[in-house]
Amino acid sequence: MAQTYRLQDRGRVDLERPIDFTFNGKRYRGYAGDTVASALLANGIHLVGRSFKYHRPRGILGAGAEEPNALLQVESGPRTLPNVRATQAELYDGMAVTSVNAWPGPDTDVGAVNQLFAKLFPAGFYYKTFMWPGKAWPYYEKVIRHAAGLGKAPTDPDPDFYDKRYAHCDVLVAGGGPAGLAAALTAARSGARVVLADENPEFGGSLLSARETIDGKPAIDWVQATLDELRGHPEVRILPRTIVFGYYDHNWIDLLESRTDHLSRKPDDRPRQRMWKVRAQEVVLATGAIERPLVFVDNDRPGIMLASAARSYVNRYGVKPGNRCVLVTNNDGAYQAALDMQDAGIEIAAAIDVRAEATGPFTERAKQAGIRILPNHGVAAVDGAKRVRAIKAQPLAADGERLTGASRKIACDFVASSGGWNPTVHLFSQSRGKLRFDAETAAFVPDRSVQRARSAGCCQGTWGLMGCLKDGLAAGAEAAKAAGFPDTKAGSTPKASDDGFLPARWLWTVPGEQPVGHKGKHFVDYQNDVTAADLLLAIREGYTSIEHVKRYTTTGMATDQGKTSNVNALGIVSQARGLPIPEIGTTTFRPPYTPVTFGAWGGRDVGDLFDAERHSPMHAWHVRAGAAFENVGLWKRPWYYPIGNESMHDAVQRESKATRDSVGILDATTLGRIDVQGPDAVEFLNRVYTNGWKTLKPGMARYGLMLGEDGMVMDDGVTACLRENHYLMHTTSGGAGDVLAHLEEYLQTEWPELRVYLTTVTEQYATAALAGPNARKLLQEVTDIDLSPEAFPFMTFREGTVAGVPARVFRISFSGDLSFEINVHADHGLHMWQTLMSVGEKYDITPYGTETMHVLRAEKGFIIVGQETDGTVTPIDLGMDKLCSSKKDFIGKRSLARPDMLDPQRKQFVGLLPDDPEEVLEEGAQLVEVLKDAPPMDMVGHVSSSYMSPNLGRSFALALVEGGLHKHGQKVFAPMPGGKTIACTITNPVFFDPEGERLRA
Amino acid sequence: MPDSMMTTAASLRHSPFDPLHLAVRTQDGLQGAGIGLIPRDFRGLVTLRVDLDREPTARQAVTDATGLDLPTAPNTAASQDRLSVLWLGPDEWLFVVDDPAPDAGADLQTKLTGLLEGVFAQVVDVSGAQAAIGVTGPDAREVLERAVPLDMHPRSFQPGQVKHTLFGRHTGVSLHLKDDQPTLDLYCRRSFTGYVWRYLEDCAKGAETTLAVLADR
Amino acid sequence: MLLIPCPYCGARTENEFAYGGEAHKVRPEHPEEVSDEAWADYLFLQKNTNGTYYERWVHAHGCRRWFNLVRDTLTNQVHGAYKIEEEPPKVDETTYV
Amino acid sequence: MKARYSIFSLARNALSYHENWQQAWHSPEPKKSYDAVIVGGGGHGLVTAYYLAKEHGMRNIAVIERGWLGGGNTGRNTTIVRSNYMWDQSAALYEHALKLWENMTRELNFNVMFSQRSVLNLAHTQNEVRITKRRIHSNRLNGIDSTWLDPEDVKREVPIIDLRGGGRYPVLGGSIQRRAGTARHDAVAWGYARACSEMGVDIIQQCAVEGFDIEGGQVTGVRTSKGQIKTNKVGLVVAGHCGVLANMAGFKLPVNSRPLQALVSEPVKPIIHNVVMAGAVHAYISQSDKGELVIGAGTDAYNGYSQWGSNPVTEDTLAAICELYPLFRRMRMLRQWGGVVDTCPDASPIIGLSPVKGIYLNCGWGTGGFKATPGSGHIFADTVANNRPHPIAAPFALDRFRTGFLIDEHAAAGVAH
Ligand SMILES: Cc1cc2nc3c(=O)[nH]c(=O)nc-3n(C[C@H](O)[C@H](O)[C@H](O)COP(=O)(O)OP(=O)(O)OC[C@H]3O[C@@H](n4cnc5c(N)ncnc54)[C@H](O)[C@@H]3O)c2cc1C
Ligand SMILES: NC(=O)c1ccc[n+]([C@@H]2O[C@H](COP(=O)([O-])OP(=O)(O)OC[C@H]3O[C@@H](n4cnc5c(N)ncnc54)[C@H](O)[C@@H]3O)[C@@H](O)[C@H]2O)c1
Ligand SMILES: Cc1cc2nc3c(=O)[nH]c(=O)nc-3n(C[C@H](O)[C@H](O)[C@H](O)COP(=O)(O)O)c2cc1C
Ligand SMILES: [Zn+2]
Repeated sequence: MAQTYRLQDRGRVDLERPIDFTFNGKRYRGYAGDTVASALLANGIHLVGRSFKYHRPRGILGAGAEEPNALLQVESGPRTLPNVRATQAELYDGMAVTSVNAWPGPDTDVGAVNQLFAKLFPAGFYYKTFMWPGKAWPYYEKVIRHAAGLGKAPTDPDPDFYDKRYAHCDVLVAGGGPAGLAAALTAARSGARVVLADENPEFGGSLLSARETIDGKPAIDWVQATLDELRGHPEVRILPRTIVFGYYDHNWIDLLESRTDHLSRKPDDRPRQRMWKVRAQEVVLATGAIERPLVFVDNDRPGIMLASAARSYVNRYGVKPGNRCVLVTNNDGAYQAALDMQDAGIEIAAAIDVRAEATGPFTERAKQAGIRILPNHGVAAVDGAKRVRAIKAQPLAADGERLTGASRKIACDFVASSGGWNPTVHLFSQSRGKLRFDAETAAFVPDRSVQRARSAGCCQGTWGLMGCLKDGLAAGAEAAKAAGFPDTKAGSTPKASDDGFLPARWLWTVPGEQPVGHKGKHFVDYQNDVTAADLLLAIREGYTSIEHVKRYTTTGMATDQGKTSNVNALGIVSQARGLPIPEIGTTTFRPPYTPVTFGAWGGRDVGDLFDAERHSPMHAWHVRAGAAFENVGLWKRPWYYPIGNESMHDAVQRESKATRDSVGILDATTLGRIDVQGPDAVEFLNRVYTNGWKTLKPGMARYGLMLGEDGMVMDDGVTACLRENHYLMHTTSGGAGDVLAHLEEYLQTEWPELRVYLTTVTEQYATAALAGPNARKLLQEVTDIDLSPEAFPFMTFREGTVAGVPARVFRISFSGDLSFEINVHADHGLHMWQTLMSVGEKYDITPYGTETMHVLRAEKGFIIVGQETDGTVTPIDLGMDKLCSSKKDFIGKRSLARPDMLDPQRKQFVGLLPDDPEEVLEEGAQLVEVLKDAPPMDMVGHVSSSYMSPNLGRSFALALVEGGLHKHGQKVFAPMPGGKTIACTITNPVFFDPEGERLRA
Repeated sequence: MPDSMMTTAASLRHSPFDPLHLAVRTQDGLQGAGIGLIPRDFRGLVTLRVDLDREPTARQAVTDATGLDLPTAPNTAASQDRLSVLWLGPDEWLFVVDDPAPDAGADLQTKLTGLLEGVFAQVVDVSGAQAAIGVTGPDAREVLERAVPLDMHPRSFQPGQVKHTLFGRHTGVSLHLKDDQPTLDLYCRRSFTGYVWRYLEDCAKGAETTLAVLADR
Repeated sequence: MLLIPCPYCGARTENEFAYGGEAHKVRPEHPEEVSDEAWADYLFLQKNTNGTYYERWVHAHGCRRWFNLVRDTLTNQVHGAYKIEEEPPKVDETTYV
Repeated sequence: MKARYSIFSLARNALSYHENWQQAWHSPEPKKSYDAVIVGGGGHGLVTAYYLAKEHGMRNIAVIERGWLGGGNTGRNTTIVRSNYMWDQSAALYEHALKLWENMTRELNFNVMFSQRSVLNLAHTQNEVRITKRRIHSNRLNGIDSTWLDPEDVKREVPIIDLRGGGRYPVLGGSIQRRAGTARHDAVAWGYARACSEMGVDIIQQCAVEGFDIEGGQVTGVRTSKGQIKTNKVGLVVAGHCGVLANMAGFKLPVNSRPLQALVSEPVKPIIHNVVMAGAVHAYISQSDKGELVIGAGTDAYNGYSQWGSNPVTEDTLAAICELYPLFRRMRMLRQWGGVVDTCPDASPIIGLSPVKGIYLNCGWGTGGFKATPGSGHIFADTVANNRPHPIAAPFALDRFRTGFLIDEHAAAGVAH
């Protein structure tokens, strides 16, 4: 297929490497080095999509990150990408792109009916309507939603993976144009570690689009030579296709490197993108500048583009945007583009120059080149809806606010527009650097850096190439020096031209035939369809702050984040309010500079690696046994062990019964363990637990309750005295980390005088809890410890061997049954477990999971912190006030004396028996004393735990009920959805073996 | 006692790497791989906590027990033969005995405890509580910089240094840089072994390098 | 991502640390003797300064030591870190409206 | 009398090229004295002024805003509105607000786009299941619509969700409140400002309160960047800055100010139709009517007044989004920002009297006060006008931190968005 608009004699695309792609289903051809935009233009295509609100036909405005119009859907299926800027998407073989927001296509778009009603849709119209009839909003909203949005989100899982990494450097250089390259060079020469990143596949920045020389040779030669030298420095990292997107605290900077989007075949082993999280000692910002369009009537017609973009298409891509161009400009610099275009064989039909006098170095050269210039002219009208056909020029009145005199129509097939330049200060602003408004160039430029950063080149308002090079060399040297490297001196600057783009005239809206807002539209923010009239309306209605203007009109809120519209909007607002631009201020620049993939932020912290999974040494055994697992903190714990098709309920009933009838085994490795040592260990325990520890002798263990300073139960567990001044504290599985942190904080900050050390030993041990009447018999077969009740009473521990390995066995019980908790070195855990399983076969040993553990402990009325408690429960509420020593202070004690803690009507811990023994209450069910036909009803408590017990032969529950400690025997009701009510009786929470005979057996 | 249990305790041990079913390459070297990971089964690990200002005799006692002078400069380690001691904090050290014997940790603990009798100190055997992973190869730094926020560059992390840091999103590790190959030992909490290992594998993939599992010793 | 100068280990990234709130709050020596108001003050009330703030941090994934930091809560500028037993460094304090 | 907004007024104005619309609100210079001064021109402050004027006959009042109206958290939140709170006191408060939301557009003649698209709260662990059910039962018995969803029901409501939660955090169920949803946050501020202005309330922007005049424990005026203003009633409604103003008035609050961040994606065609909150992994998502995904994250781990929010928090949240909605991995973040939220130890607000006579407090809304906006202002106006807490406000008095009667919403959820 012919690329009618391809130039053979210029451009950096590789004419030897043709590339086929499709656009809206039709095949086209481009070359390696093309973007989608340049390839489309080479094929004569300008119309690429429709606008957001009015569905106006739209073309290609820019040639880079600033593009607001040409957003396309790339590919379909799992790798589809919405809203891709055609100007940044590198072309690859077989690429399929389609227009967004246009159905069936950009040429004949049904949504274009919106244009008929455009008059009803000024800024903020939706706040004023869709209010009638009262309940109709959901229907309106549905319609509005469908109209909104641009591309389509993928609907399949992403087949790619993403990489994410930290990096450190001495000097980070953002932007690889002349300024950035120069900065990297001097920084690198000092020996500093340099990271140089540019969003483009090639370095050189605007030099790629220019025809300038450096030291008399094509500028690109200098780029090559610089890159060659940089590559020779071992400490330099050069990152093409990498956007520097976020500048955060303390010189923390995020980059996104694109690895495969430009490839036709995506390698399996290469990440699609890589996020770099960089801590830079020093930063050089060399991000260049972005041209702004002129705001004239119907300036959004396909074929109207930025002058710099037109120049870029011609010089960099070897593509003519058309054959006959009209330049519309307010500054001298744009003539440079006109000259380059003319040189490429494009006819410059005319230059409409809004300046009263068209002067300046490039203007003069243009005049010499025979370009017809219409000074002091505005744009009366634009012909051609789907592609500009002609432009009507008309002289400006003296005040520049109206047109006057005779108009003339100039035929053309594209328009190059220039409204001046905005330094790309996004990153500088993100770093909270202060901006200053430069009235001469009508641009915000960096003023004061707040972080260790400096700007160089166009992004700080240096416009000439030589100036940019000089800036860069100096900034690189300065940055390296500030990072502690030897002074390399910037050296002499290579020779190059040093022209800016002035003189210019700041005419924020170019008047047309009719007043703004009457006929035709003056677009400011193309992507969000915001016009000059919308801005004026906002101000008229009192939305005068620039932040209100932004939010009321949505200017600057589209995916380009106002890159081309920002200053034009400020100019218009400033004019309308009669205030200078600095008093209007800017809206806030926010990360990211250009949109950044969620997947890259997630990086590898997804799937199995989303959260760490902690495993006990016996984990593989549980997996083999078919256990279902439960998350407890980061641990995976066996929840229950179904046999065959057994349901959870059946498995738990079986496990619970088997344990009480014979013996069960539980993996209790996950309990937190803290080794506590030091002469003040007892004093410390006394302060952190509610109960007293002075009498605990070596070999003995005791249950302790730990509160937060607010008096609420925080954790519980058994602590054993291993030796004098040496204790082993157990915490809950989920609470271990918090408890250690809590204890260390008190030790280090409140009580540094206490001589106590803490070390976590949670994972030093593997633990199995053997529970049930046959626990002793079984264990005795594999241990040399005398397990007889006399030799080894309840709440003590013994050391010896179990299964041939050293072990510490605790006689404690969370099941309420005869129970031993066997601790061995973690390396021996699996062996110990397997031995107990095989020796236990004759006792029908049953492994049980956390659910059965919960049933068994609940039968005994033992609480679980986090289930019976929720951060609002005190020991008094739990009926555990006896555990709160009156003889000493402890953390949380004072809080228990606050007036509301003593209220007898607080929710207190009780047992519940449903009247119907088959009925299992739902955990979380709310309880009432007085039933009503319908809500609202006064609630007196809730069910915290509820089970069917095969051992009690009935259902039972634990609950917290207002004043419950004194309500044993009373009735409460759980009203369920659908009208069912479950009546229950409040009881003592100990249901099983209330005398504790089994556990002491 | 059943016969099967009469074997020595040592053979009844399982390292935290066992469940990972690693295909360990036993021949020498990386053979072109960018990074090698070494499951360092069975080390003797002992934590010591003591305030050297408060307890002036402790330092000598430790040297008597181990032959090593406790490193007091932050982020440093001292090694001799098969014993290393890593600075973990101003009053906290980790001893590493490069000896697979089951009692290596317990023995050192006993020895240290004995010599520190009467001193306010804490000596705890943590051989079961941590896992050690050797990391080596030309891409080791690149890979690790995906897992930890430390600057791994030789200018800021030199052989003989040890740093404790965040690994991935959830756990702490100690990194002991032993030489500038580089070779490092990474210590993580035992229950996180699988997470740390898989994470490193994924980091190698992200770094577009190849990973080999190398045999210890 | 802050760069926090641990007084023991040196400067490390924010995600190695955990926050402990306002510094120099002292737990009453005899809690049972203080009024409900004073206790509530200790437990809950905060200076919550917008500007120079003295606060506690712990190097959770590092040396596990608690220490104090002086930070500007508006700009996140760090003025210095000091050990729990040390005196705060002299800084020009700022507060913002 | 203001012109009413309607499709007809739009059509009429279209004829004159929209050149005749009136100002939505006036921006006068402050007077020397007012009967009451509301500090803070966010939603809560404006609603307070609205009801003071409308229901308590106080017209000589001013709302004083340091920056631009609605530029605080009102203008930077993820706009989730729901009332399914667990404790009775909270349920009463938020349900009172929800009822006012349901009529707000018509009451204000300003479309605030209150979209009752339903809010889901997912449960990812057994403990969350228990807590969620407890909350649902409590909601129901308080007369608030709230239902349990099994995983399949969740999938039906949110077809794009990965119930496996990437394998690590499977969705075990959740609650749904169908009357809950979102609203257009800026419109709330603008709509109330317009209504206030119409009743004669002075709305003063770019005016910071810098101090108080207090005589014998009674406030007599405020000092502002635009001069001194006499008044003996001051309502402090400044969200994250409540601590700063309390310090000016000589007292401390149990509040920590923290940056809370949110972000939006590029706009895409509708793909998620309700609000889905996942407390366990700190990710909240909905899709605005313009098409962008609006995503809320957690607060920073440390105090701060910066309106950005720390980097690891963004990472965690987007990792979680990738887990629950794997097809969003290719979506792109367009903009990220933060607001300064005022977090209370019990995640419940403080509404009522302060230690200084004539100064009234409305703060501590933390990560979840947008939903309360109309209700909060309504009961606060009553409190300010009558110098005693409105019955719904009574449990939320500052004194609860002394007596211990906390209303701990942490018990019900991780975070209370
Ligand atoms: C990212 C984010 C997401 C959130 N998501 C939700 C959500 O989904 N649902 C929900 O219900 N809530 C949410 N919230 C919380 C919610 O936004 C707030 O609780 C609520 O908006 C607070 O409203 P306000 O009117 O009290 O405060 P603001 O809107 O913050 O208003 C306070 C005003 O006081 C002004 N002020 C401060 N100091 C002074 C002074 N000295 N003088 C004069 N004026 C002053 C400020 O400039 C500000 O405009 C979120 C918050 C954030 C930041
Ligand atoms: N005379 C004029 O009117 C005028 C106007 C504009 C440009 N120029 C010329 O343009 C050149 C400017 O040089 P320069 O080096 O300052 O800028 P540049 O535009 O040449 O280079 C900046 C580079 O940074 C990249 N970039 C921007 N933001 C980025 C980010 N966040 N992440 C990664 N990459 C990013 C850009 O894509 C570009 O490649 C000079 O030759 C100058 O004369 C002249
Ligand atoms: C619900 C909601 C939706 C938003 N949608 C967009 C959006 O589509 N585009 C955009 O640029 N910003 C959007 N924003 C962010 C605002 O631009 C802005 O960042 C935010 O209000 C905070 O203000 P600031 O960034 O000026 O500090 C949105 C904000 C909110 C609260
Ligand atoms: Zn440290």
